[in-house]
Amino acid sequence: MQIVLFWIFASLMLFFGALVVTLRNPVSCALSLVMTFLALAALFVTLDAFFIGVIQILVYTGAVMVLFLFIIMLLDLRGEKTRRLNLGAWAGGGLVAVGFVGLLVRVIHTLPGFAFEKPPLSDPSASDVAAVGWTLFEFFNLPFQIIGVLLLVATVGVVLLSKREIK
Amino acid sequence: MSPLLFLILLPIVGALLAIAGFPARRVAIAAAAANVALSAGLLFSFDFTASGYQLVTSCPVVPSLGIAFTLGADGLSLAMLLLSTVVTLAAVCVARPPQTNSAWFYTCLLFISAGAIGAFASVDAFFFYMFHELALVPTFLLIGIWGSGDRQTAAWKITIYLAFGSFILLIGLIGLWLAMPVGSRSFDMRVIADQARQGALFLNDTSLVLPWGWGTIHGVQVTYLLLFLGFGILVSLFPFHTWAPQAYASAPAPAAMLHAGVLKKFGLYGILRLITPVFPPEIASQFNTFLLVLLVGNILYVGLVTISQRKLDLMLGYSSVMHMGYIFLGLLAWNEIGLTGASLMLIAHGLSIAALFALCGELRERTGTLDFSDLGGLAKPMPALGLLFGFATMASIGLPGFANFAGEVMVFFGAFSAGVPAATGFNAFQITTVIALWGVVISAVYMLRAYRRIFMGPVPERWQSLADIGTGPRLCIIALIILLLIAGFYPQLLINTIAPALIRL
Amino acid sequence: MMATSIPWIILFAPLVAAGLILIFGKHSKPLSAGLAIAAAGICCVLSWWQFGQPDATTPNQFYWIHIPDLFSVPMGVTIDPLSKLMLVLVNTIAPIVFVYSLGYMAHEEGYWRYFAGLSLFLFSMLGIVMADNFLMMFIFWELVGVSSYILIGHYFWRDSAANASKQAFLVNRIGDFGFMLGILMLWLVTGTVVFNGIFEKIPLLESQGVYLTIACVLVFCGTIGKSAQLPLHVWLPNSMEGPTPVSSLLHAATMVAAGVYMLARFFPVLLVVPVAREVIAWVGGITCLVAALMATQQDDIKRILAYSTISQLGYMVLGVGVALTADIPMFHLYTHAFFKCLLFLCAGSVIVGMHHEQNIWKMGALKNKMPFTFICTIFGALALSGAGFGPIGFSGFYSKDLIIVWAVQNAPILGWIAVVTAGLTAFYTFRLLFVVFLGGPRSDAAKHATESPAVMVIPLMLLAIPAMAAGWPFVERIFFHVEEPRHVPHLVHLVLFALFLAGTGLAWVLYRRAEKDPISIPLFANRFYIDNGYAWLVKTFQDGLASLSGWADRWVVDLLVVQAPSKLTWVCGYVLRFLQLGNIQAYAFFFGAGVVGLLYLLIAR
Amino acid sequence: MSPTLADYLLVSGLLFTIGLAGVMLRRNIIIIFMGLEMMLNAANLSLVAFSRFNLTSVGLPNYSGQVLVFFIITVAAAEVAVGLAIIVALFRARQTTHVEDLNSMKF
Repeated sequence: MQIVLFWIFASLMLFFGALVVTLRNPVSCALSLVMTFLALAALFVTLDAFFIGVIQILVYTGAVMVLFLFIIMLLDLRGEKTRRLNLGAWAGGGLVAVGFVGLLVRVIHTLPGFAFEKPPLSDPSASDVAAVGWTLFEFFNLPFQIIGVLLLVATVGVVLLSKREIK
Repeated sequence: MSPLLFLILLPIVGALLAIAGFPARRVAIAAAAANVALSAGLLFSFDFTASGYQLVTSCPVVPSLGIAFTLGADGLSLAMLLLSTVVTLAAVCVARPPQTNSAWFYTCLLFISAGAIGAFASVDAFFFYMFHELALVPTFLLIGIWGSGDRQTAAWKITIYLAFGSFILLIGLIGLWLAMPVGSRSFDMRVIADQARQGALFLNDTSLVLPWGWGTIHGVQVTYLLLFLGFGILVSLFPFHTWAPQAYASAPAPAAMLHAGVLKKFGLYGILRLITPVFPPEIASQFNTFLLVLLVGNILYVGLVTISQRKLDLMLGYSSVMHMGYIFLGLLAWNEIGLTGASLMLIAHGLSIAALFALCGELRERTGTLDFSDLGGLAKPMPALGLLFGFATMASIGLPGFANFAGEVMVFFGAFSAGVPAATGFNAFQITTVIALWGVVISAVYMLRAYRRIFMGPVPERWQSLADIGTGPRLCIIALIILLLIAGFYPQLLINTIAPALIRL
Repeated sequence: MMATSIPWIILFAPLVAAGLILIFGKHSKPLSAGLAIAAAGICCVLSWWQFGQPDATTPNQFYWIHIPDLFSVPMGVTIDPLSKLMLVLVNTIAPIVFVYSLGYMAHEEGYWRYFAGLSLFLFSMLGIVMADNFLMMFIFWELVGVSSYILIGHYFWRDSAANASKQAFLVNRIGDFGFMLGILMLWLVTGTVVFNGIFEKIPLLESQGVYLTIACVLVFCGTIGKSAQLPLHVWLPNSMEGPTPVSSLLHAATMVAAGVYMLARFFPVLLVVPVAREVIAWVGGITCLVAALMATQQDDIKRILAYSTISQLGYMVLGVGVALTADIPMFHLYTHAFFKCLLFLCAGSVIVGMHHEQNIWKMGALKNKMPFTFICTIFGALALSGAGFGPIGFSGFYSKDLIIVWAVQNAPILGWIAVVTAGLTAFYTFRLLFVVFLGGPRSDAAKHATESPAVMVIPLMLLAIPAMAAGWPFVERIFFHVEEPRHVPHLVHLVLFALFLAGTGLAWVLYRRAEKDPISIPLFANRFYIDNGYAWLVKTFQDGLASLSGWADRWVVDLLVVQAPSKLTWVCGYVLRFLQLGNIQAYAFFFGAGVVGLLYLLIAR
Repeated sequence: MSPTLADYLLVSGLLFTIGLAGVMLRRNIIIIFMGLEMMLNAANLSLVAFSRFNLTSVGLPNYSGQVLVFFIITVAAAEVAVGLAIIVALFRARQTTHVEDLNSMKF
């Protein structure tokens, strides 16, 4: 039963991911990206990572995609007129993508180490939020502080970049 | 505070004083004169019987790598120290203070001298190498700033070339260092020589199978080749000689004197210190024919090139490259006579080429051009310069009575009996000696042609009123020539100092 | 102690004089002349005294280079009949020439340079005479070369003199190249350079067979270079550019004889190598013939004498080749030194008298203007052409005929060549005599020629005596003990005297009153075109090769080793520049392709 | 029957490839940016999958994987912010978001 759910969400995610890349109109791309993120969140849930799933929705779908849409609106982007198809780039890109996928499949199938199902949790009711919080502040305290500084730097950067020169 | 350290510091102190604003020329002369006095004093207080290094002072710098700043002098290095101090004094006296920032001019000269003295006085191979690098930079500055002709290219060329040469040398040194047994690795030449004598070097020798069936090449051969070619480049061995003539032609006289006279001897002294005692003859003999061919190129090919030169300073540059061929022949002979002859020639060639470049500088000062077609009959207006140049020419072509001849004779005798003396057939060494002997004729041809072209013949009217050589430079060159004559009339004096150092090999 | 230090005093006196002249002589003419003559005088007296002493047996030497058992070069003095003879010979002629040059150089410039050069020459010549080993002889060999370079180049502001001195030194150096090679070969086998050491190992040397022959011929190269034998004779006629006393002392009497002296010193080994002596004889024979032929057509008074010197040296070398004892060539060397020096000095006084005119066709009828010179020249001419019959004759007669007789006996072809050359010698000598002294004055300079001052004529007189008497048996017995080969055909003496008369008669007939040279043979006049042959040889081979290698050095070696790597790095930089395409996707593509490639290599291979 | 680790990795790989293709093929800079986000999220997915499938001795998933995802999300957010600010500044300067026009930094 779980396998069916998994494949539903996985195919949803991949379909909308492909849409992001192929659609012309940026707004529809953005919205299909939102759907991808939601499907991904669902996958997180199937992996019992509820906190990450929620954060995914909150941050990515909530903040990042809103920002994208805002920027698309601000820059008033129309759908692109179909430019001449740059065959060389497409061929190169396609080749790399196919190569990558081929390698991926080859690796996953040859290595037996991955083909095992989810081992049952010893205590399914343990809240993963506490565990994540605990790990975060016990082992990753310094990176946590650095991330704080990083966000500050990012905000300062954004303010500087978008400041209009006063002529 | 061993006198050797004092010997090195004197020029550096002199240089700093010159920068600090003291009258540069006087400070430089004082420092150089003090150096000469000190090294002469060392010579007399030195007991020649004891072999090995004397006046040794050492302070470890990087104990783990076995690098220690050890200074010491035996017969050979003392002779080289004397040579460098004397040539420095001559160079500083001969130098006419240039118009632009003359303080820096003397600083560079003194730094070259300090580098050379440091190299000859140091027992530790690392510092031996480092001091040479120290002397490289001022040469670049001297040629680049105060040179003549297209000095920039010449300066760049010599610096990059020598840096490349010393780079190869460094790899060789490291190869040598790695060859020592792990426990007792040190850069100290005495340690290297002792271990070589006990055969403790290259024990865990790595060997590499060369492609295309060239057979296997062992670590010891690679190190030998690296060291020899590294020193060869520093000393303008045949294919790597093109940096020398241009550099000496466009260098100011004192820089050419110091570099050709002293710094070039670093490479040969290095061979005497790091190759002859370390590598067993059977390793060396494998490459003899190859190196002899380079050598013959040096003597015959460069000799012919010298004949074709039309400018005096270029010709002198090429002639100094050619004389290196003889010294290499002496070194490759690998027997007592050849080595003593080679070291004797080191000193003789140093003095004679210094005198020649000094006079060449004086000539360029007066006539502005050194082209053979412009000059002629200068002995009339400048008899003293003519006479001194005559003496120096005769010295450099190896006229008996000068030290060059004594050195050359011993090199020829050493080389002729080197290798397996097949009584009937001629082996490679003997053929090379025949060619080297013909090189003596070639050197006579180009030197005398130059002398005839410049000093003899009718005097063109524009050179009628040239002033003769001043007293300062005249005394220095006379001093150099007197030294050459003393060593020429009685070479046993020099051999007593050098021979014990070589017996140890 | 005094006895052992005398030879050193003889050796070093001229060097000290030269040094002092170099330092002090510049300012005062009499000082430099005085120093030189004093030194020559001391040497003369001491060498005559030394001549009386018994030969020295113990080696009286100090070590020039001494590496204990490997290589030791002593600087020793040998006193034996051979060296005592040369000591006396050199040290009697030198003072005479020194005094003579007082007059000759009176109003010449570079006075101190001249006397310093002469003293240096005397020092190096005595060095060769007294050397007891090859290397010491080689050292003084080159020092003699350099002193002749200085003296020939005395008038250095004249192009011809400058070229002549350069040529002299270089040709000598080529000879020394062979000489040193010979020494090296001998040293390799015997392990020593000292003559006595080599003589002791002669059986060992003999066992080497052809190796020894090559070594001896190479040593003979030294003589060819120094004594101007055939291939390397071009420098001697040109060396007449130097002042005449120099030509007389160096290029007639002593220096050029050094080559023959060396062969005499090396004679014991030569005895053992017949092939080498054959080569020596043939070189000597051909040289004397060719030189004599060339002499017949020269116009410059000094060049005639120069070619005659080459011819006489050819005789001496021939003598070495054919004789069984070293005394026979040395005897001719001894007599030749006197009369050739006399002839040169007479030529010098003629030149001074004629205000530096050297062409004989501008002279004439000088016999009444310069009587003393005329008489001395007659003595010299008679000695040179070997005038004399039966027991009595001039010095040249005894010594030259001795060599001819030995040559006829041991090498008949060469013998008869020598006989013909004797006739030629008489011809060109008397041609010189008649043209210069008899006939009418051919130029106004000849009209007002004046006799040279006493200081020049007295030396001529002094030299005329030995020119006449040196060969007489009772005088010659003091120095030598030579004897004719036992059964020599009387015919030779007769033919020789006949040829002498023929030569003189022919010269008398042709040149008695000739205004210009009746016979002209361009081949001889242009010296068999050897000079221009050598010039061409040098120009094409040496200069051609030199310019080729000069070009090669700039464009091949320099290009290959220096320019090539620098160009290579520049080209690489240029090519890699094109990777910066500027568009992000290209970079992304390269990035992706790189990753996929890497993964492929890591995993899939 | 639940999905195996191989499936999750396959899906994450495919998502990553789509993102990469997007970056390489599309010429609008915003879409490239979106492709970038997808690639990041693909990485998150595989991280969470690994942390879930490799249980620690205690039997619970190894949460350091999830903490890392947490960090990636934060960094991605910062990156999007700065990226879009740049795009806005670029647009104001060049009036285009078309990648091929922005190629002044070239040889």
